[in-house]
Amino acid sequence: MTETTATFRPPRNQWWDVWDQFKTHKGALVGLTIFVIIIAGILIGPWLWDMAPTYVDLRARNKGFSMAHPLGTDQLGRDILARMMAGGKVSLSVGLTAMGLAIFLGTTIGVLAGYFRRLEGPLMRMTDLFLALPLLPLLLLMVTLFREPLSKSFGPEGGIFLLIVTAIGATSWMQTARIVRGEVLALKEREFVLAARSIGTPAHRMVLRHILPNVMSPIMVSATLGIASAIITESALSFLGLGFPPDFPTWGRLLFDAVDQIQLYPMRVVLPGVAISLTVLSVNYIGDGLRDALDPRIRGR
Amino acid sequence: MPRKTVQKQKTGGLMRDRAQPVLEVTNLKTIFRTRGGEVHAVNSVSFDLKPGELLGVVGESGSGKSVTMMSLIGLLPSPPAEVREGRVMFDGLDLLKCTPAQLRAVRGPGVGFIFQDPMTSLNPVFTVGYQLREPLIKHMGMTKAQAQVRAKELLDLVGIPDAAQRLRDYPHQFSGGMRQRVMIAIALACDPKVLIADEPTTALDVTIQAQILELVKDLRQKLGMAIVWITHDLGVIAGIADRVMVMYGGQIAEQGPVKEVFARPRHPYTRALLQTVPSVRGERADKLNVIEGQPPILRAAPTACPFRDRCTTRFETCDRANPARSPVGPGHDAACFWDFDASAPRTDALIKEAAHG
Amino acid sequence: ERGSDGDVKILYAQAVSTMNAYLSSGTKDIEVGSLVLEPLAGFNEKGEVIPRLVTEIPSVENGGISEDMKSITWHIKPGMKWSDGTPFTANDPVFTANYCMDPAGGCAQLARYEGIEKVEALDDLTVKITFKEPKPNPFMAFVGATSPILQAAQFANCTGANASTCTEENFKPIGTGPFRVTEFRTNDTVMLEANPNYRDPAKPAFATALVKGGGDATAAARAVMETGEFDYAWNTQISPELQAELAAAGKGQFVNAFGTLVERIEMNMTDPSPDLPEGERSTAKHPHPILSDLRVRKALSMAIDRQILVDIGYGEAGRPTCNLVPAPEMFASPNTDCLTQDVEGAKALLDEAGWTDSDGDGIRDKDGKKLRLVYQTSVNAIRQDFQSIIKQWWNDIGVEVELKTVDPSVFFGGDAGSPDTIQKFYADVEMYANNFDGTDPEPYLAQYTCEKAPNPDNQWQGENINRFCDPAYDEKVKELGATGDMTERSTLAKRMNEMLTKDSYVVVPLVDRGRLSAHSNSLGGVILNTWDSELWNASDWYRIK
Amino acid sequence: MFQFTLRRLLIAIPTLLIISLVIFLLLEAAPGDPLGDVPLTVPPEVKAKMRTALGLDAAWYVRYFLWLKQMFWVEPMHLVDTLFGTHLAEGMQRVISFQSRQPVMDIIAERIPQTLMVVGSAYLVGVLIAVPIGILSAYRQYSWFDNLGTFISMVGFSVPTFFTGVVLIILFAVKLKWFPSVYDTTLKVTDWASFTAQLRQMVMPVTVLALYNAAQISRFMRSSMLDNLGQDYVRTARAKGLTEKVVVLVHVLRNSLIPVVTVIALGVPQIFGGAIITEQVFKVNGLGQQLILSIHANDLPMVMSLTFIFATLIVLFNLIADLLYGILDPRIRYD
Amino acid sequence: MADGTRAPLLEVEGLKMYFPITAGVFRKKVGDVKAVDDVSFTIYEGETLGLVGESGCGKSTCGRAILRLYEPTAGRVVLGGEDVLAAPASELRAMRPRMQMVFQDPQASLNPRMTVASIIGEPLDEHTTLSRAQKLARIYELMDKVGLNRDFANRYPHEFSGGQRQRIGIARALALNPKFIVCDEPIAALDVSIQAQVVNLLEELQDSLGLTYLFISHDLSMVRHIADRVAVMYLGRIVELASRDVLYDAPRHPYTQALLSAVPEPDPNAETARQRIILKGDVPSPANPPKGCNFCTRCPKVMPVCRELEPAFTEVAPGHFLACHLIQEAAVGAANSGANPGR
Ligand SMILES: Nc1ncnc2c1ncn2[C@@H]1O[C@H](COP(=O)(O)OP(=O)(O)OP(=O)(O)O)[C@@H](O)[C@H]1O
Ligand SMILES: Nc1ncnc2c1ncn2[C@@H]1O[C@H](COP(=O)(O)OP(=O)(O)OP(=O)(O)O)[C@@H](O)[C@H]1O
Ligand SMILES: [Mg+2]
Ligand SMILES: [Mg+2]
Ligand code: NI
Repeated sequence: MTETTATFRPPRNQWWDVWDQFKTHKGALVGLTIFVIIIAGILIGPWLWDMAPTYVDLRARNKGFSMAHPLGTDQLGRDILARMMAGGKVSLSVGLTAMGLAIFLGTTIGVLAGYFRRLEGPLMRMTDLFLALPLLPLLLLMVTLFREPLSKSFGPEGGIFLLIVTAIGATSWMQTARIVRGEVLALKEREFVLAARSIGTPAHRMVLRHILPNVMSPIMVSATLGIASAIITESALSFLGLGFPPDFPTWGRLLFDAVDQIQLYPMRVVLPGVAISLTVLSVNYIGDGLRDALDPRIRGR
Repeated sequence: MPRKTVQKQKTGGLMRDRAQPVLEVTNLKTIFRTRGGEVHAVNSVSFDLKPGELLGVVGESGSGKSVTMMSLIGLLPSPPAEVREGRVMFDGLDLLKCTPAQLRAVRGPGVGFIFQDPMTSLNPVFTVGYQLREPLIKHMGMTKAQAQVRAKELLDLVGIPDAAQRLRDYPHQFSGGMRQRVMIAIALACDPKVLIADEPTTALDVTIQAQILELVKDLRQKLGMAIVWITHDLGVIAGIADRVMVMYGGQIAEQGPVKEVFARPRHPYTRALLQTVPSVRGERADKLNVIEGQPPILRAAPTACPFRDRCTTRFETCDRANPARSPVGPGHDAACFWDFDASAPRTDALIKEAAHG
Repeated sequence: ERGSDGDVKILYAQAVSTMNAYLSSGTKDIEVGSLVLEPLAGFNEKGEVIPRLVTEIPSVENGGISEDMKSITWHIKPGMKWSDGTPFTANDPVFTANYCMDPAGGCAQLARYEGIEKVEALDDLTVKITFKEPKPNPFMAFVGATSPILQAAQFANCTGANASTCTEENFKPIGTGPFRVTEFRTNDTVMLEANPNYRDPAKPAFATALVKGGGDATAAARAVMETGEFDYAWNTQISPELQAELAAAGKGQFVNAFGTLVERIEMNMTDPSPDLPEGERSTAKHPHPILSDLRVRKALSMAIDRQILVDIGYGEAGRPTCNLVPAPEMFASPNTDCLTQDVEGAKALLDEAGWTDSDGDGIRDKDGKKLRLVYQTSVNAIRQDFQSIIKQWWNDIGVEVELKTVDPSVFFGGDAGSPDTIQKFYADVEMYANNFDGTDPEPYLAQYTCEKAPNPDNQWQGENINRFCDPAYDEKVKELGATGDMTERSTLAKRMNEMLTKDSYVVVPLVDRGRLSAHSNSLGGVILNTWDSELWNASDWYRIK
Repeated sequence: MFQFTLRRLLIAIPTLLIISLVIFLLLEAAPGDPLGDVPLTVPPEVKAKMRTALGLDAAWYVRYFLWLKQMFWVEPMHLVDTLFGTHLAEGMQRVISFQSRQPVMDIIAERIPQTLMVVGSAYLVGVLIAVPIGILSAYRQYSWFDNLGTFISMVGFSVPTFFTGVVLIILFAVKLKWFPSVYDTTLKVTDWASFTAQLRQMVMPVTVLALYNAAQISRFMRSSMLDNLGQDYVRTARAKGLTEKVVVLVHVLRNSLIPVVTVIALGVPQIFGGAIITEQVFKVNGLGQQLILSIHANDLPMVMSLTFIFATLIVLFNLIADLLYGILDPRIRYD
Repeated sequence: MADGTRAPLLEVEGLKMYFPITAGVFRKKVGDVKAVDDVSFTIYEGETLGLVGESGCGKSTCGRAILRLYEPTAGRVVLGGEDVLAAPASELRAMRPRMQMVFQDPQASLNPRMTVASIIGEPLDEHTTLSRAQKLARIYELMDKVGLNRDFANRYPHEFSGGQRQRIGIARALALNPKFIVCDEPIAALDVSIQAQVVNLLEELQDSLGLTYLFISHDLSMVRHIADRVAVMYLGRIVELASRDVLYDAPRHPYTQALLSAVPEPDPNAETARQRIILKGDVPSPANPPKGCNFCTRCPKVMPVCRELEPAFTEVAPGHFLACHLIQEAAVGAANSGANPGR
């Protein structure tokens, strides 16, 4: 038998292993680098380039690239660089949180539906219901009911942020729920779940410890796609008056506003478009890497 | 590799002395490229197979039995697998050098393969009949109707009752034993010269296993093909094989006629293996013998004996060189520096070479 | 010659949902309907009433209008025919009036028939309308595209509750206009052909017409100006730069004309604070804590440079204005004092009103309260630009501004349950555009009386959304209602306009918005008319060869 | 299987009733008023009268039951009438749109052709290009083709259709003048010329939508193929001496298509839902555009009926997806 | 062994586990898969009862039903005086530490995303309030006990060989000091040389900790090695139960005889000489077992009575239980007409 006196390490935080594996995934590293650059640009950028994104300068309308305005100005003379940075902050935080919420809801509902037989029928019918609900009236209703109470308790921006995030999250979890449910149904029959049951693990810990970690990979895919749609949906929401105050830039809105003028000022369309695509791509690759890294079977190889 | 005649045996009764081997493998090396580096799964394996012969292959899990056989007809996924060197002569054709089309022509009519796991080796969405007809239509040039007739015959042959009906069923509608028989039928479809059976009965229980063993004996008599039978179960080998090949750590540890090897094992691994198995008959030991330790991790081609860490008769030469196979009896060779008859290191050319090199 | 010029294609960014103006209040429906259905009289591009199916315009002089202003008599041109060949008689207008005034019908143009006691046919060619009270402006019923004449025979079974079940009739009405419908696809396309019985045998020049709906203003303009797929695009309100860009393609041209549509900022005279209990918010109970002060309102107006707004948002299709009633000429006040921006003056005014920046954060305050306003409007690219610019100007004079946008269907929807309607006005200032129908501003100015303020008791349905309340103004409204003399009416109206704008700054007009439409270079005869349907003279359109 | 279908269909009835009630209540509660379009100049009393005429003053449950009756009793009878020339529904009120005062079902029927034509063929094209791309990128995983595929589908997914649509219009309608920018719904295909005209006007909207659909489906296809390429039965197929083409396109594809086909089936209701933005950009005026118009106009009967039909399709296609799974995968049998 | 000195630890009486087969629109129950059908036996403290039989005959189901991982249809299971099947959920959870299970497939029964330490530690998390350090100490202790290097604590299951994985499963089962362990084919998935390691380990642990095993396997030679008494199952029922030596030396049920004869010997000479009883046909479906004796469809010695009457499970010799008409006829003789109607 093996030596028991050999030196040994105490259990090490498994996130180190994850990171070690993650580092070996080239795409993921590139993705992470780009993502970090984007985040840094958004967070640190405004310190270096401290022009207010909402500052209207009517003498400098529709300017091209210049020293004063590296990315030019828009039709009201607002600095596009500053707007891109401010917009990124909003878009990314909305995208990430809304995606987080959608994933949370979808996963919860999917897991409950998959794990508890009795809940499956009602929950899946509810999923159908949400898929069928007309989005626009639902969103408008949400604004009507919650805009004021929320902005009262969290300030106008915080309140609207919450509202947007909930609105997007609450209307985009269905796909995830469906996928997760399918996976859970299969996982439930696996023997290690039975093994945990023989130990007396109660249902909630069973789900947290044994089911959830094993449905990470489809969740990760949904998450990647979720960010993209959340960023786009946010811009759609502002056309319902549900978005942030109208002078508040977001990537989605910058893109939409510029589309009409695409012939005159193509760069104004390209910039936010590229920003969104880059974010989505980098998140996608990070997701790929993370999925591999989180799977100890792949990690060990 | 020494080409010695194998003693004639009663079983099968189709031994052909001095016959040309149908399959001749020389110095086969297969590696896997993985993130953690290369895995040398098969190292310089050489063996041959004569027409009508049943070669048993035993060895611990992971010793490279399946990989060796799959390398022969290029069935390993590549990447990560890579056949580094070696020569596989079949019917005058080097299977490692021929074109994919030539290789495809060999698979099926030349070499039939029964895979380890009958549960997953059949395509779940096609009927058994379809899967049986496929090679018939492709290789035997049959029409669909002809193939259907032949498929029914094949199922009858492997002893599935009500064959005509069952052709329309899907694999999941068969029990494990029946699926394994279907796999055998597929492998036999084109009357292969060589049949490679990779642990065809491991997943089955004894009564079903007994049925299949009977079937194979039967078929061999009827069709006269050469068979490679991979298994862990020494009992099975004892029952059906003419010759046995013991693999360890990607190499052949010992090879020889079944009775010879079982009676006078010349490799410590074979010896240990034979001792671990309890029996349903005879004396019952108080404690089972075990082979202590772990099989080697094949990160590189071994430069020393791969079994040395678990060997009871290890001595310094074992750490220095990897023993080559050398004859220890008629048609019997082993890769070990220890002489069990003398209970001392060998004294012949093999050890001298190693001691110098 | 009729039908010689082939096909004309018209693009409406909003799709047409019915041809019957009485069942829809959408401009697009009314205008496209006007190709088929005609009123007795219409307006020309100058806002003058012109005869269509009648011999002349009634007046007191020619006896068409009674001395007491309680009745008006129309004389139908002899020989008028419906498109199915039957004669047009006085019966038809009478039927039309009854059709709309039927309480179960849900007539969308009921306002045009307000105050009518009865409509009768004196003979086959004479119609007389009697009013309950004297009507200084009797050109409501049967005048303009909003009150066209339906054929009694066709709609006989479509009165009252049946109005909405007559799909075939509503989509393919028989009319007297230059065209008749051949195929109608709801909210999509209307296909028309020349009316064989049109009164002028040489018109219309086009044999067929197609009206397509959908898309947005930019796309519509593009289809005429750049790709040339369409001959005419309705309401192509796009940014001036884009206008220039599209015009450069050389396929068509923009036409514009000014009417009474004014983009304005409305000041809330009551307190919209969410801290107030529901039911008291934005009601007369609580005057606005900041905007109740005239000096603040005036300062806010002074900080705005209207010309810049026009340049950015409308270009040729707009002009700065200080008036609520910018047209017609006789009702437009000469007031221009707001046209020059005066930032310093605005600051001084705020100082004077006691709003000073005591803590140096750039925002004025008074008694510990910040000068902070919520500024709402509907979702619309130009409005959002305006919001941003005006916010900047107001920031410059030390006012903090929070912007808010609302979906137009909610904002203008008037749903008492929603907090975001213009009527509820749960904001400090709001911006939108409004106009009045026809040429008479009386009903429009009459909206600003005290009792018309929306409040919980009238389910927030009033039109005086500023909650402006001045007894002197209410007096003037009464006076105007009783005045028949045109010059007197004009001075009164100008005065009232000034009371709302330059005297009180309750309404802060910004831009007099014209109509902007586009037509291809090969389409001739287009004259844009803001007083009536844009397609008012489609019978005169022709192909330039 | 039949039993299963029947059971699911039976369950679908209460489900749909509940869904319809929820939708109705949602539309009731949502802000907006069918009279929102009425000019601000119209006095409130007049508006009140118009409201009564629309039946809006009745309590919500009365209107809900009225709608139920019209939808499930009158409309089917009307359908029977038009099909067989009977007069069952004579004199009964059908579901009428507030906006156009036309029976809602007639409008929907009028619009289905163009929606199916454009959105449907876009879906078809999307699937047709997604499947081979998915197969190839899985078969050559991590090759340049696979990486390019990933890149394009990710970009395709993250760039909204309002952007791609306008870009196409500028390029192909404005600059090159190859295709019209406005879709003509009245075009009837009678001869070769009108057929090419129909094709030409479909090219751009179909491209935009197909790109978007393909981006998603190809991802599913790829991962499904990857799952199956490593299976043991693939090795068996190769061991039989089958060509790579047969191995991949028959054995692996058939297995990989099972999950993908169900995903595709689940996407079909979206076709009937229309592609709101694309229809708008190209003025296709299909069901999606009608829905958005009706929502903006607060045309409750229209929105209600459209969403309900949509819900029915979703429930139905959920069932179809499950059934397809059972049919394609012999291992799954519904008792 | 069934000597009276040992107290029974586990008593199983009339255990039935039917899986319902439902059909129809309203999912009406139309039948049962009789995976375990009326099984009774006793296990004494410190002994090992082997349970053998072919695949699908209900061995695993039986083991799982005893531990109440399934809710059995009927029967009584008493473990150390406590009724397992009647206990409410909370009590059952409290009972879990006393009865544990080692699973058939060591790969499948370990969560691939948990480290060895957390897998072994899971029962400790659930049932004890040890501190982190204490827990770690206990985990190491267990790893030592089953012969796993402490260094492996951070590894994941896939990084181990089958035998090592099974050791992890055993360590997990031992974590709470159980009295009784169901070993559900713990060696079936392992390679011969490793099988011996695991079996030795189980034996060692039994000696040092006084464990009681229900050892499920279809490997008859291993069962012979480890079990004290052996029960043979066929299609949901126990057909023969006797002490090991009796069963292997003189099997009396035709199925047991066939089973034993089918086991191959690793001795070429003996192998060629051996007489096998080759059974014909496949095992019938447990959803639709044949009438009469379950084995009648494949039995080489089938008699007409077998197709009609179900044989009773009776004690034909001290400690030797059997369900077969052949023997019972001989043993009970003329009394058969009196004995059978009772059943
Ligand atoms: N795809 C692969 N990637 C990496 N290594 C592999 C792969 N397939 C097999 N190996 C390695 O090759 C070696 C030989 O494996 P092989 O499957 O031939 O063993 P075996 O003797 O057939 O064992 P078993 O009895 O378990 O079937 C093992 O060490 C295994 O880990
Ligand atoms: N959850 C279940 N639902 C329905 N039938 C089941 C279920 N679990 C097991 N069965 C059936 O019960 C019978 C007994 O199964 P069990 O797993 O106990 O067999 P076993 O003797 O352990 O076989 P093996 O040796 O292959 O593990 C089988 O026919 C199986 O199909
Ligand atoms: Mg193998
Ligand atoms: Mg089992
Ligand atoms: Ni909107």
